[in-house]
Amino acid sequence: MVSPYFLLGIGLGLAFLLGLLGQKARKSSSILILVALFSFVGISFSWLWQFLQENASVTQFFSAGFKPPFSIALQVGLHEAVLTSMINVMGLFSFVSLWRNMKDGNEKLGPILLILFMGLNMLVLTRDIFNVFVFLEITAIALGGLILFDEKKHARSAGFKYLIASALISTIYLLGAVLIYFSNGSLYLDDVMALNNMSPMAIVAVFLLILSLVLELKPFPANGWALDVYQGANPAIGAIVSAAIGSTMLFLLYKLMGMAAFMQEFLIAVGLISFIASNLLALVQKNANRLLGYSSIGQIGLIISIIGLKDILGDQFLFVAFMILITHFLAKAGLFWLSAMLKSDELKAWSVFRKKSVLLVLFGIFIFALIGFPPFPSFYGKWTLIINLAETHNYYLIAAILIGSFLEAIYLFRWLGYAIKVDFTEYDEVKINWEKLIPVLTFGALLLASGLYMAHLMPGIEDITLWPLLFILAIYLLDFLPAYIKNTISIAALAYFSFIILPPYYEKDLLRFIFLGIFAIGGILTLIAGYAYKGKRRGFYPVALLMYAGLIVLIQAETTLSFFFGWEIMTAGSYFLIIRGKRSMEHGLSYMLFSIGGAYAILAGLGLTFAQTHNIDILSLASVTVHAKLIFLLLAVGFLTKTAALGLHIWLPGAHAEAESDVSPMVSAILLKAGVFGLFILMIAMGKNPEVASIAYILGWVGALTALVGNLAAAFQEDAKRLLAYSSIAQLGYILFALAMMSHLGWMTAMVYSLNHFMYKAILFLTIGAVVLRVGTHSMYKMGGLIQRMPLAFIAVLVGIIALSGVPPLSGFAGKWFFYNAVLEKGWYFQGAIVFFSGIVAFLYLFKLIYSVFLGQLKDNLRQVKDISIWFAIPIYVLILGIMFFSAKPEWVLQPLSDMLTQWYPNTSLSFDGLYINSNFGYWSGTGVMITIMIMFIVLLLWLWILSRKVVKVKQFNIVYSAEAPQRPETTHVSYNIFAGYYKALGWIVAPKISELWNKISDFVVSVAHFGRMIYTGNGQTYLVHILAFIVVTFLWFLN
Amino acid sequence: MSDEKNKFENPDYAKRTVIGPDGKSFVVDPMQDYFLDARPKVYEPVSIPVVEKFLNWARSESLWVLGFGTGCGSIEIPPLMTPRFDAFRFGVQSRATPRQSNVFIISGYLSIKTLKRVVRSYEQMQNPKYVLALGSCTINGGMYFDSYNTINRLDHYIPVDVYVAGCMPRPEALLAGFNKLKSLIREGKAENGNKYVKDFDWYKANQKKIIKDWNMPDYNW
Amino acid sequence: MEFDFKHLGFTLLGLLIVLNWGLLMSALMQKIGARVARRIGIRLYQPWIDLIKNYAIRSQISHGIMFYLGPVFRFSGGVGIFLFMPLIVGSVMWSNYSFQGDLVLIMYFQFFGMLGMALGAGESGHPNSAIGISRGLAQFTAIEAPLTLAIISLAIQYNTLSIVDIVEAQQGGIQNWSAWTNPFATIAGMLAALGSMGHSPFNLVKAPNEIPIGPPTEYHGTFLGVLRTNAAILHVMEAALFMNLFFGGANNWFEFILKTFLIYFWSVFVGVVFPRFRIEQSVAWFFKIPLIAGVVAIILFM
Amino acid sequence: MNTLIDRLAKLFSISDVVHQRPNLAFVTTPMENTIHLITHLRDRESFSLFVMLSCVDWIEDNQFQLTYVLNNPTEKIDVGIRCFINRDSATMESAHYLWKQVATYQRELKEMYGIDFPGSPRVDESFILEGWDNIPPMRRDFDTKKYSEETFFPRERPQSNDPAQYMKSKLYPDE
Amino acid sequence: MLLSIENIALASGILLILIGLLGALTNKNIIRMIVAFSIFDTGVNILIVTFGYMPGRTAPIIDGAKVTAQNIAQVAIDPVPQALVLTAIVIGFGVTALMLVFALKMHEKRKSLDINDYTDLKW
Repeated sequence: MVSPYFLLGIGLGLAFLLGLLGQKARKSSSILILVALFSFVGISFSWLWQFLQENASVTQFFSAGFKPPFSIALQVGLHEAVLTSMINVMGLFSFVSLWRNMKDGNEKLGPILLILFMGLNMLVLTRDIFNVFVFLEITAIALGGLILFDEKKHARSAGFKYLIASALISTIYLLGAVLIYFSNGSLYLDDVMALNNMSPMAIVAVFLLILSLVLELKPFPANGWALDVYQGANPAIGAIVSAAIGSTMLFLLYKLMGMAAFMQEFLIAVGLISFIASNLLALVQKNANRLLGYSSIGQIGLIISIIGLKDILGDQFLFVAFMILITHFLAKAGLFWLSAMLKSDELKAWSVFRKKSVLLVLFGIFIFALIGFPPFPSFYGKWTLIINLAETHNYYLIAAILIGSFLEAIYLFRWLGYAIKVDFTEYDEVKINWEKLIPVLTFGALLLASGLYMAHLMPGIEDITLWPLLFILAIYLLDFLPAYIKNTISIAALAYFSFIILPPYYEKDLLRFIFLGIFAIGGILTLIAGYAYKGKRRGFYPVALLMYAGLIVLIQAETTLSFFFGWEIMTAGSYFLIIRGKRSMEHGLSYMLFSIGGAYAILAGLGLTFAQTHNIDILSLASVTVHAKLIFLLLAVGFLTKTAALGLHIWLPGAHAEAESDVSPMVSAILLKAGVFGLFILMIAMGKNPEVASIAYILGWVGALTALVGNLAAAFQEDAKRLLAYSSIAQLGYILFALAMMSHLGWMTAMVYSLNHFMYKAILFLTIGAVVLRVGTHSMYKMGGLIQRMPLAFIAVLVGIIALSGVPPLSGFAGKWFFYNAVLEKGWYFQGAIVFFSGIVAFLYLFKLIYSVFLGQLKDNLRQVKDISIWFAIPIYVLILGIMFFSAKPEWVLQPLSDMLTQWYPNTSLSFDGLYINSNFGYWSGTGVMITIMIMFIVLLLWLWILSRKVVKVKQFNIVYSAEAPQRPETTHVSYNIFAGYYKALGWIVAPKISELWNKISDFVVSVAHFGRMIYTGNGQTYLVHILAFIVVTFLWFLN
Repeated sequence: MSDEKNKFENPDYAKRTVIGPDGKSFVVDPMQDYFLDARPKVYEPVSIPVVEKFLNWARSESLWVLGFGTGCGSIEIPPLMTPRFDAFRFGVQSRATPRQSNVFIISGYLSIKTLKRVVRSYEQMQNPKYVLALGSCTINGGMYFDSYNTINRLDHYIPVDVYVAGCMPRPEALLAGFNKLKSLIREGKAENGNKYVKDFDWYKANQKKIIKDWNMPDYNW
Repeated sequence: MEFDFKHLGFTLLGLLIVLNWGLLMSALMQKIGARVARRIGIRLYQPWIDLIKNYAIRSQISHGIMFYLGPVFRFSGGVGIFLFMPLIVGSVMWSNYSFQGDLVLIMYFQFFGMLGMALGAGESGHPNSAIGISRGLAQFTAIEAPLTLAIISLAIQYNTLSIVDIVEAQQGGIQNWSAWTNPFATIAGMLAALGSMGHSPFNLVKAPNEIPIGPPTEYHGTFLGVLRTNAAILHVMEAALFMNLFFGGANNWFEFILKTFLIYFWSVFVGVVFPRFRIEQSVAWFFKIPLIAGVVAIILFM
Repeated sequence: MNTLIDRLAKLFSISDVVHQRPNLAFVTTPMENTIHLITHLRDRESFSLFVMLSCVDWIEDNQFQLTYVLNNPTEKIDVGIRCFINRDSATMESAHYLWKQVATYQRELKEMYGIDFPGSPRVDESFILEGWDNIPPMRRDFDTKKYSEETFFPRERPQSNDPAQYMKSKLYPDE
Repeated sequence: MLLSIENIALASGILLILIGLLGALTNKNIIRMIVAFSIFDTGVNILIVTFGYMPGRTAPIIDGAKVTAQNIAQVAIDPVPQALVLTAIVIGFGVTALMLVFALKMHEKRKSLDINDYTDLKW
């Protein structure tokens, strides 16, 4: 094994050598330093290799041949090898990224950097407490030196603040180290740790040591100096501070914590407070680097608390800590390096990355990794963390961690939204040099690879779920191809995949078969509509497939982990789909926030489940006994964010309405079903538990009110897609209501509605989307009379609205019929009445939709508009055939459904008798009604036709108009605010109280954040006061 | 007034160029595009006399009057329909839309401006249709015989089935007029809807002679 | 049930009876209205003449295919409700095709005609049509709220949604009628009936003198004839629905005619007394007493 | 009322004061002063209500007489302001900015008398006579009977006589 | 033994630390702050040396007469704290020098040594 003293030797030797050499030799010094850094990497990798492959044992190297306490010991173990590898890789890439800064007379930077990383290595390796002090100071001085040569405007004042703060902190460390020595006569860490009972002096000493290390890790609120460095210094230096120094200090803390078990609680508290507070304060941050600083502090705080949780986590500790650390390390360094490419510090300036899509993708990867999305390591870290915390009943910690993560998600996704959507013309173009690109690319690739590798390693995630992700990667690489080729590939892939997966489920599990069918067939159909788009449609296919991959994983999930994995993947994909719309920035954000909030609720629920069952099988939900109510509620809330139940619905209208024409049906007709599927799974597993009945009752009311509010709100919309979006909310409200009934008929209703909603909402959204593509506006009052120009679209919408409204003979009536029977059987009369009332309110918006768009007066500028694209018409008419089939032969679908549901609800009053469906209450023959109505309609049509054959077809202004003639179609088409009277009577129900509530909450949080960050006055002395106050407060805490 | 507002408040039916949503511009000619520009047709009675007689009887017993008061005579309509005279007894009803009406009561003088509306409403009524003209004004101009904007003879502009003389005729006279109209219909003599079509050009020439701003198609379907 | 010509024949005969009774009933109602206003009023055969006249209009115009189909939809709606409604208690032949569906079917089939009419009138492009339809739909939702509660209450009471069963449960004397056994549901239902019959004060859909006649402004001639034919059938069938639900159904045609007349007369009676509501007043009205009555009716049977 | 007229007389050159009723008076001003007087009445004397604007064709004097009638709602008095304008070049200053409805009156006068009000909105659009192409019909040199006979297909009327003359000739032919 | 050498050293060390902290917190001038830090450092160093002081012993230098390789553990004081202090002084010197360079560079740019003038980075 290579001796670590070589690191010391190379570092110091080369630095001194370069100092001694003349001015000329310095020109070529860069090469020497590069070689040195490479040798660092080589040494640490060789250790890593030896530990991983050759199972080497931990070795200590002693200086000058003495044994401690008379010498300094350096220890090389697996942990040290990993950490030094990370640090040295970081050092190498930092050097690369600072390459250009080191030209033009600033060659001094090179040796300083070398010393810095040498110091960091030593900090990791050393086992001597005083030696730590020395290298702490060396790194501090080296970092100060780096900042000193930084040309950024405020770098030096930030550096000065950093220096005074670190001087104070290291002095505290020094005091601690000396006290340690006096209490037990040794500075050798292993000796100190070997002590069984410490003297009070030793306790104070250890307290001071840990305290100063914690202070080095920038705990809230004693961290203003660090924030200023992040903001003021070159982002490449920020990367070093955040990733390399942060990791080193964390490891140091971990190392020293071996002697300070009594401080674990302190670490947990400080870490979590930092995590939550810095994420909260970051909400109002507009400077990218400072934001990254806040985020770094937050992440490091989380890891501090994980170090504190060491005993609680037990053997999972290292896994959790390393997963989160590595994610933080790679992502934060990458983000800082990305920031280094930009001239402006503004968050919105990151939109220039749109010109270089690779960088945007990297940005997205880093953000998603930080939040803890799969397949990145932090996902597994967070999952394991939550699961284990739940197992040990640390529920408040779970809540705190999830709240902090949620706050972090808010600003990170807002930032990502800026990058994706904000107009970038006013910002300087990004200039990309190879030396800036290489580190970012490498780290991004490492992050992705580590994630996939981890997914491969994790128990509970099947490898098959990873193939789609790889395929998506491939599709991304093919992004330069025209859209139709990618479309074909995507359809083929989806078809192939569903062809493999789908059929076995028919026998095995009909429920999954149906939902998988909805996802797969719906996916294929909506993708067909994509042929209508010209050009390349960059970025569309990877994210669309990502969503479908997530959905499919969700269905296939056998374990709660892979269920959650699929859920998150689907969320990520759909987020990108939604944010592709023209004005979707804030809608994408609110979708993401609700989704993440929901996902965390699910995570917490699954964690609580695991705590009891110690089993990640998804069916283990059924065996929950304790906290069943809470678990049920958490999971239900999680799923309800996706189905947009009342109160959690405010993201949906904007997100669906502003999405692209073929995305709207994807996210409405298909994606929402994921929430429904989740609810199904939940209710199947836990529905039998008597404790959840009361919650189901509440869910029933929520569903009913959702239906009412959704439908009423839809009636007052002027935007066609927004109208349909509200309609979706209401339809999902029906489904929720029906599911909550927890009876055979109720679930029949839910299944029928799910199927129907998939078909007719896809038809409507596709058609309206296609119409919008043609006419170029969402506003219904700007359309009108399009039946003349778009008969295909009209027929589709007609079928869609008849089916949606539940008018016989089309399939929607099946849902209504089951509904009545289910409600009567269950006895939820008032909720039922609300739902029925809202079902009738649906007529208002359906009429408005078809009338305002297709009937009435054709406008001037739409006189030559063409019918909808054939690529939209194909899926639409396929779905219409589906509806027709379902309407004509409902029992063919309903009977298997009913049989399927009897496995959970064996007692059913439903019986099938030929063409008749009977329940306790009523009977209905879908086929018979269809035939009767068809015959009657045809006879009556003939009757009219015989009597009136000489009909003159007139044009649109040939109407009686009080003896005048209409003047313009715009003034003749009655559409805007058509239900004004109704609004006067019932509009109060849909007053946007819920949006106001959410706005107030978010305003409150923002104002807290704004108020809170005032403590960072920018004055170095204030920061000193913070540090001193922190010390005093913690000391007082410990005195108690 | 802004141009945009003016476009809606004072429109004309001149051709205009508009830009479609796909960016292509094209010309809209309201007269062609928004109005059916076809000549009216003659609708012959049913060729079987018995059937036609029966239908004429039904028509005569179901007279639906267009609620359009053109002049001072419209004040005579309310007493006609209310308890004092109760024209409902004779199958007379009032309808609000020319599409569903058969009888057009021209109740008094017609200014040129009103005539234009009368012609439009008359043409929007469906065949068979009848005109009942009240008062001297519709016969020879009455007291407005020398007015610069009141017509003198209605039958030069639309065909009249029955004139009811007087200034104004009382409801009794109107009832008598209805009875006359009924007998005309039953006899099959009330085919003025077709007469209007047959003499279409003559009527149009007369109308256009006095209606100077002719901004409608020749026949208002 | 197998297809049966005899059954079809009886159904068509029933349709004919209902049509003529509907026409006569509308004449009677107008006559009554006239007598209230101290007029003599129309002749009793006037509706037939009007119908013939309308079918005999020679010329017709159309605004498009949906305009043409609108009346057909509307007519189908009326005839459909007839088909799915049992007329006479205990008679297989006079129960039409009610074996194909229950009360829910009838409730939702009402919309078939409304929707078709709305679309047809919508295509005419006439502003008054759209205004009338929007009012009609708005009011209709309000009507359905108490009606739904009443029907749920009945379904709880009789434990069935089948009209045939509901009617049969009410046999055996006037004391068994829902009107006595479930008075609050009857109140809710009959107040809702006022709205669904479309007489004043709830006649703001057609709103004579205001938006001349609302949706059918552009309909004339044969189209109007079809609509009027349908109206005659529909009025009787709506009365028959309430008869079946609340007033014990009919054991024979005489009872049928008497009860439908009285139920229909109820709305006319109110109509000649009260002036027209505005839309927001009308909607709000249904959410007061009728709704409360419906809620009470359910609570009583819960 | 009298004090009002006195006050006005101090400020404006007014003449021909006619006290029609205790609460109605007419004054005549030169056309240059008219709008100033009206503005003064509106802003200083609380004549906030514009009642009407009418015209008389004095063809013999070759001038039009315009009459603006204003009302003071608080004191309940009316004042009519008359002015004369030349018939040949009939142009008057527009007062549409004082009250919106004046524009409509001016439009009517333009159509009926041919008096121009430059600057008045929509003054050139036809008002009641849609598409009139003759001389303005309310001018007294327009022969409405002749126009009617030429235009409106007059029905031949039976010969009519003055009843007094006719009876006299019938009964007392020799007188 | 209130005024023993240890106590005096201890008190002066603590006093210097307090003076240094107070100076660093109250002085707005950067140079004065740096001086205050130096005082603070000195106080800490005195403190460390004081801790390592053992009454009656001599310096741990083997000079053959008093201290020999054999009795060094008994007669000499512990050398480690002094070595530590030496290192700390060296490091403190480095830090102070770097601080001064910063002060110099900051003054070059803005012509001000008032710490309150350098609050552009905040919140």
